[in-house]
Amino acid sequence: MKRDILYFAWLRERVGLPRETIETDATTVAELVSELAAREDRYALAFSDPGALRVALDQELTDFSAALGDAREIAFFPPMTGG
Amino acid sequence: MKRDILYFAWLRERVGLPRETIETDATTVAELVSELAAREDRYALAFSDPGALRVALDQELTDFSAALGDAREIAFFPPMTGG
Amino acid sequence: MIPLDIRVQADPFDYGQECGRFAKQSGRIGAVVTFCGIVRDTEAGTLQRMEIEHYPGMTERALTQIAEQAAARWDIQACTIIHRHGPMAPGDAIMMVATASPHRADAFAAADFLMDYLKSRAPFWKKEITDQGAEWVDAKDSDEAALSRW
Amino acid sequence: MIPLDIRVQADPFDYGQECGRFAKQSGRIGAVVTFCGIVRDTEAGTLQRMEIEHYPGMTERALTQIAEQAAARWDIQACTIIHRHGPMAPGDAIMMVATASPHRADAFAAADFLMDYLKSRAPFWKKEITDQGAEWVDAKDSDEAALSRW
Repeated sequence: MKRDILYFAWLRERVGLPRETIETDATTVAELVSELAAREDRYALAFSDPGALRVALDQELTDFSAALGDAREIAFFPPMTGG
Repeated sequence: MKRDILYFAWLRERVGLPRETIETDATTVAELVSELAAREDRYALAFSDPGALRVALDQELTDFSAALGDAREIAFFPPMTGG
Repeated sequence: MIPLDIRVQADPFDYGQECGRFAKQSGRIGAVVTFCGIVRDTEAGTLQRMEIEHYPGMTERALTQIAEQAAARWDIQACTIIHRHGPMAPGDAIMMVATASPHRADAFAAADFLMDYLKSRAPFWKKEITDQGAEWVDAKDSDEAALSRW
Repeated sequence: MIPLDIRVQADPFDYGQECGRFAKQSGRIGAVVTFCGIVRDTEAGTLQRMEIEHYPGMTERALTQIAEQAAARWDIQACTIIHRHGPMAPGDAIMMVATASPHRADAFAAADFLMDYLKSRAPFWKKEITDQGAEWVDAKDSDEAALSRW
């Protein structure tokens, strides 16, 4: 299935792009992270500590154990620092 | 001893004046209240429920059991409602 | 000593202007919290005006003591308290407090503390004038109880 | 529904002007609380600028959800959240929240809650640029821990 993957802040800088569309069979966030981390060194580095990351499916925060379902937009980013 | 007695808010309205100077032998706030309450009906009414009142000696909040000491200005008033 | 700006006045003040000026202070301020108390109409919409009586001299003293306590307990870099007395119309700003800190938790706690103490320890008394007459506002038990939070 | 005014913008905003306007809303508002977050210089005074990245779309959504939660939990009559993104200079206002209520406790709690949730749940990321280079600001454990207060 085609999914849009978004990266923000230092994750974006490490991956080297803000967004990409990929074809994936992953059914959970965790599976998708394993798949991404296996792609290239920069992804492996970016996802080396998933516990330090947050994920949103279609702009809603969720957990790494969550099913991807029919989420079109999957975003990864560090903990937020607004305010 | 000569003391200035001040009244505020509904206490001032019941007593009928904002301030007066009296000569008193009272040594505590409680004694002074008894003395004032015994003066006239309007004082008796004003001080009928001392628990509902507050007192300040020389502009510092204190208790009815406090000694008057050399306080020059003794103020009585209802609980505050600022803000 | 941090800058304490304490004003007790009959004149109106401009809450927005005071907020803007306060937040522009120099220093390593990261967080500003302000509170504004406004004359609230009665449920029936019958409030003609509010009158606030105070105890000149003691008022300034009490407000300064309360602000100094806040400055001793929290990391605040500036504190403003403005409180009006005399007649006011519904919708008028009665008073404001403002606190500035490097940290939001300190700014919030100090402002909240100032308000709780000011309510029950600063010598102001409110009277509401409606078409039914004039009535002194009763102190709320919850205001006295709020002090035990600190 | 109470009026929620949520703005995510690159442009500066005038904190004082927003406070003044907010407090002048009609209705039986008795208490207004505002918070303003300001770009704080480093201890060494070396901050050249701050840059805030955000997640367009999700940001507005997250802020709206947080404001709706506050409105469901406390008696508030209006709520404003303004948050900038992009480059900012030391001393610039980054963001503000404002809450209005008949009661001061509700206005304080709602503003405090909004700030705690906004810090850890709205997709903004701060980067500090000094003469030493650029560095992403780390989230504080204390910010995540603050959520358990609510």
